[in-house]
Amino acid sequence: MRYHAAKTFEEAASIAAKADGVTRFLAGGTDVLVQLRAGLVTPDDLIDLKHIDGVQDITRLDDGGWEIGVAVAGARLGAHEALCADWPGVVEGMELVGSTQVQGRATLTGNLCNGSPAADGVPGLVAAGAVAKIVGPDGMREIPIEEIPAGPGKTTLAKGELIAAVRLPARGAGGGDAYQRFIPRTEMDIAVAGCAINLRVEGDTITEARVAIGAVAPTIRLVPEAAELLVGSTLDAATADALAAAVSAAANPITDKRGTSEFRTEVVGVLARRVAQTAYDRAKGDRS
Amino acid sequence: MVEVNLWSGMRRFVGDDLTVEVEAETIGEMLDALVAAHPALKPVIDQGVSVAVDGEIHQGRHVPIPQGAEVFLMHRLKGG
Amino acid sequence: MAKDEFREFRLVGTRPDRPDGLDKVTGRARYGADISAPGMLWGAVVRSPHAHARIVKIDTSKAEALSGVKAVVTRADFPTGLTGDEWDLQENTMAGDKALYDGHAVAAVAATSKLRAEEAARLIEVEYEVLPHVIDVDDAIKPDAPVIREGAADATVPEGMPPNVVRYFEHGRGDLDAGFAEADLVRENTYRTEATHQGYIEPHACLGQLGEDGKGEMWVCTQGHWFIRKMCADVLGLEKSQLRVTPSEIGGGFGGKTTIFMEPLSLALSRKAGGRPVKIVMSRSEVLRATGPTASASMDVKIGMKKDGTLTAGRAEFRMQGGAFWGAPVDMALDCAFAAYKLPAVMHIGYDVLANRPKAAAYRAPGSPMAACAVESLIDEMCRELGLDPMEVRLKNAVREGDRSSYGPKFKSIGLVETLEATKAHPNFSAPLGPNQGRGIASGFWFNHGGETSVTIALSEDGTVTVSAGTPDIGGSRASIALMTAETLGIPYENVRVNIVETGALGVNEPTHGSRATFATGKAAVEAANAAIKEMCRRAAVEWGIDPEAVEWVDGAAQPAGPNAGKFPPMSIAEIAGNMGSTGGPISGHHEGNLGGVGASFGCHVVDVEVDPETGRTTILRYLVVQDAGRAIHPAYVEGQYQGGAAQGIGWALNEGYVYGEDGRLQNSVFLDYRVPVASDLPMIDTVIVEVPNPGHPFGVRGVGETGITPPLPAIANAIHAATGARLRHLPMNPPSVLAAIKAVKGG
Amino acid sequence: MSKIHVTTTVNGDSVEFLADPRETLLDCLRDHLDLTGTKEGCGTGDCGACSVTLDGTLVCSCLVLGIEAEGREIGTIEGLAQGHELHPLQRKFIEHAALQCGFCTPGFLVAAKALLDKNPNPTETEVRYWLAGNLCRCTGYDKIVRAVMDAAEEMRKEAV
Repeated sequence: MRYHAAKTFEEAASIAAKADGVTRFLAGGTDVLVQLRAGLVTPDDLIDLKHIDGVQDITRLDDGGWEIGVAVAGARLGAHEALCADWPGVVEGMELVGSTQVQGRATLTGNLCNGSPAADGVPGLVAAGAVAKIVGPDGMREIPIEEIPAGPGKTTLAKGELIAAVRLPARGAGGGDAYQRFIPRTEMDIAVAGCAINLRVEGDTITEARVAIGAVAPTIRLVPEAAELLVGSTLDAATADALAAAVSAAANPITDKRGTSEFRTEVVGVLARRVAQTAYDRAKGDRS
Repeated sequence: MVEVNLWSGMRRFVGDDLTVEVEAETIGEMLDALVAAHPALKPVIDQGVSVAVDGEIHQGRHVPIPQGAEVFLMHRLKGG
Repeated sequence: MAKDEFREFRLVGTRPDRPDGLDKVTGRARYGADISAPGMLWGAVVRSPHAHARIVKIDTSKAEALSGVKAVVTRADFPTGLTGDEWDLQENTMAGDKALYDGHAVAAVAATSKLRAEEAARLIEVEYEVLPHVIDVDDAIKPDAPVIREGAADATVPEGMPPNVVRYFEHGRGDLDAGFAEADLVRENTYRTEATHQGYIEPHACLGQLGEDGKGEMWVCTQGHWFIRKMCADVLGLEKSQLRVTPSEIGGGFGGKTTIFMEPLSLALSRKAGGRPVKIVMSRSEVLRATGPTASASMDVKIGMKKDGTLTAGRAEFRMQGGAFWGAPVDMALDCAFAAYKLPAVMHIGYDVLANRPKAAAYRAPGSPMAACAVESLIDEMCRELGLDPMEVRLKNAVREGDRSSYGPKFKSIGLVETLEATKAHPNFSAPLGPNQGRGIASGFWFNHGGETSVTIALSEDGTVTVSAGTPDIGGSRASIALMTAETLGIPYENVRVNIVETGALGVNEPTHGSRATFATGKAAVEAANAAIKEMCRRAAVEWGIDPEAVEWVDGAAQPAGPNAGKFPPMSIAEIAGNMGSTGGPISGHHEGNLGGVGASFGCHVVDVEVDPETGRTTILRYLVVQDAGRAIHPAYVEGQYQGGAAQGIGWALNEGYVYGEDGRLQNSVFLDYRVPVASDLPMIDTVIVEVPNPGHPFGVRGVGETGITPPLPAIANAIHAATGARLRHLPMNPPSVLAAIKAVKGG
Repeated sequence: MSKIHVTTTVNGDSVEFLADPRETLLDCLRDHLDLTGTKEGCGTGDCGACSVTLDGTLVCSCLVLGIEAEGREIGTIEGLAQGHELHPLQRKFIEHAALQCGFCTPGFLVAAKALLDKNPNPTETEVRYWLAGNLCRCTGYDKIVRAVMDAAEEMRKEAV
């Protein structure tokens, strides 16, 4: 295994593009090291991104949005009051990844690039309409987060491409987001089902909504038909039930050691109802 | 004489009567006498048994059996 | 019964700091993996990826060619001709003709670094012929199941039983038919529990060294180093006394560290590597795949009950698999099943069944939790059906001293009724409950064990004392042994140091198992202290020129027994010790034996749960453990045993369990998916120590370590039923199972 | 695979070691620096026995490469006591019998200290969730949580 401490994204991309064996990028390392130790993946080239300028930064953009560096650990997201105020759902999703110790290392981008359908950090980004800033041999591009996962353990990134940062849009008035997952214990489990909802209200009425679900399909995905049910409503009981049904209908989970298909399908609907309420309350000004 | 209470799975080695009388003053003598009277019991006893004498469970052969004591043969106990 | 009633003791019942506390909070304590030796090599083990496969060929040439590799061993390096348990241990240590479970060791390698050893292990090529496998106990007991080993049944198994049945149990008494006929309600149900792992946080680790001359040493984390010595010597054909085994501090065991796994491999590798020491540390995945889980069980229970709650008859038929070797704790499960109840008629039938899983090791009260899960659930179900209070039914049928036990003999002094009464009196028993909340209670039982024990105490020149004990300290037993020794000698607790010594320093000691360390080692330490007191009195008598019988030991000093014995000031232990060189030499006391006098321990747990009706997730709101300790020597560590046992039982009830794929491979061999309770899963665990002294121990001790894991399984099932109306009869009661059961009740 | 020279600071002392790039910080602490107080219970970041601080942040040392320690500051259990003066958490763990086998104890202490550094007055729930990544199989957590709460209270009083 060759270890590279890249100084720029271009250098990292160049090393990756030229490598002919197994390549891994090291940000938080909480997935890479587990795979390395278990003998599942021993990279030929391991490219450490933490020595690149700005990768630890959380930056407010001119348009009011946010840029989150590739090596920002979950604990730092949670400690950033302004970001938490704008995007509590994004932050709470990332904070559910692993233990306090893991929060000291794990990153949003790593959570995304690991390609797990159950990644807790990702549904919130998808619901928020976040984009990934990608550096590759052909320069830089931006694509929506939901276009990155390609299936369990896979992404759409090409050889030599890597994510330099994640960008969140400006929160704007009347916005609220939330994420919840279901796990059998209270902590330390991989999500059995997850749901993030981001919405905007005018008065009591929802005017915009995005619904993302996790752990119930090969990738984390948007459920636009569920979001449409929310728009125009005041999240009355009938709408919440219809939302739950639509989300369950969009789920296409497997049965595995973590849960049955039937259970996941049902519970993701339950979560959608609960998450919508939290997002709605937050949008109306209750920041809890 | 000691009256020994066997477990019912031993019926096929000793017949229907699950209480067997043997001449013995210790657990070891009792086990030896049992095997002498019913040789088919030997492999079962060799695998290890615990013996309750008046409610107290013993593993050792040296333990004396008082006159009139209540004696039960049990599967050997083991803990975690 | 409150512990404060026993104030006649100076030290017993107090809570001093444990002697090993400082080492353990500073990181200095040395566990299995913490020792290295000059010239040390690292070992790694190659394990079968198949549940059942014939080993066609093992090619070690590439590994041997790797620089830094010093030894490779396979089964061909072990002696042949072993039989019985010794063959089983050898076969489990290293597969012979067949790999019998996913994770079964097939080869091992030693090299100059950990990474090099792991590389070499990956270079060993094993050719397998995959065979049909069987995992579930109810499948394994079928007549046409894949046969794991011909001729493995022992003498208890009648002709014509299915091929994987290796032991058969049948015992009972009374007229069962008449008992059921007399009942107003007879119910029979089937209950299933999944295999769980002891889950000690310290993975198995050892450092072994063995020369061509057959002399060897080992440093190892174990509950019993004499067991390790005997088993390693048996498996490798060594003379036992030539192997010196030193126990490290042990990072949890719960029964799982009472046997060998990779320890003989380190010795075999060392011998082949010219006697260089070899360290092997298991990964968590190896621990879960290849070391002792407990058995899985499928259990039919039938009970007869009168309208007033009187039990008339009970029948239990248990099937358990304990892996590819005999040893599922069916026998003990059966003995424990109805132990808390007076029953005029009872019958127990059991089958120990082979399956393609790792060899079961003991796990805290082996068999009792499964049995309780079945019996205590059914009792609760029947109480509900008859509209009876489950606590009153337990009290009505509770066994007392002199009652005949379900397993045969009459009970000596026991504290079940006192335990149930103390439970009723606790505020948790009557705390108000909200919506979706429910309360469950259940009893539990464990026999406890005395066993082979050898202890020496020795005086130092300053009158302080060392105790040499042979039972590794898992949960604070050095503190309790020091308390009992100091109490007996009449000296301060701090003046006693308890050392857990290596195999050469004492006669054979059984492991710390069967809840016996404080009971048996404590009892032997008291006897050893009494022997030393006798010698000290003799020395004083010689000094004073009086009859040794006229000297008594009071408050840490010899003194004349009454005015007729002579007038001498008391001679303190420090004075006697200071002069011992000139009064006859060293003073020590020794006691050894196969110790009896054990007292069984009953417990009762009360749990309040809240179940999320939409997701099936169970939250433990309150938890109470009440248990008879006989006498609590160090109450804080007694409480610790209660709380730890309850937590393990809660894990077993809710989320732990081995998950196998269709391919027979273990799917959850990491802590991420083998879900032991975490801190946020549990509330504070309330405890009440009931003290009904055991007359078989000088201070009245009953073993307390094991009973606590028994009641949680049924108590939580009973609580979930109370909260939801749904009865879970299969563990684990994880959210998918609970939600499905809730929906079934609702007819959805 | 050639080793890499690493210079780092452990418990305030500057140290150097040679690490294979595949070795974790946990391996390096235990096998190269003889700091065996930090334990390996799982190797996958699920048990917390290997907890250390890295530039003040609580991490699992099994999820950090040894070579990542270059130029960083590491805190381990061996640095918790100041000479003979135990940290209040260490004293309270002994006093409350918050350990049985003691194997998870170093990880709990390092993690609990990181909590109290950040939040001197945690609720029971906060303590339980902060420590959810530290597995204990012996105690049922009761006495551990009590010890942490009691140490926090004592430290608050001392700070006044």
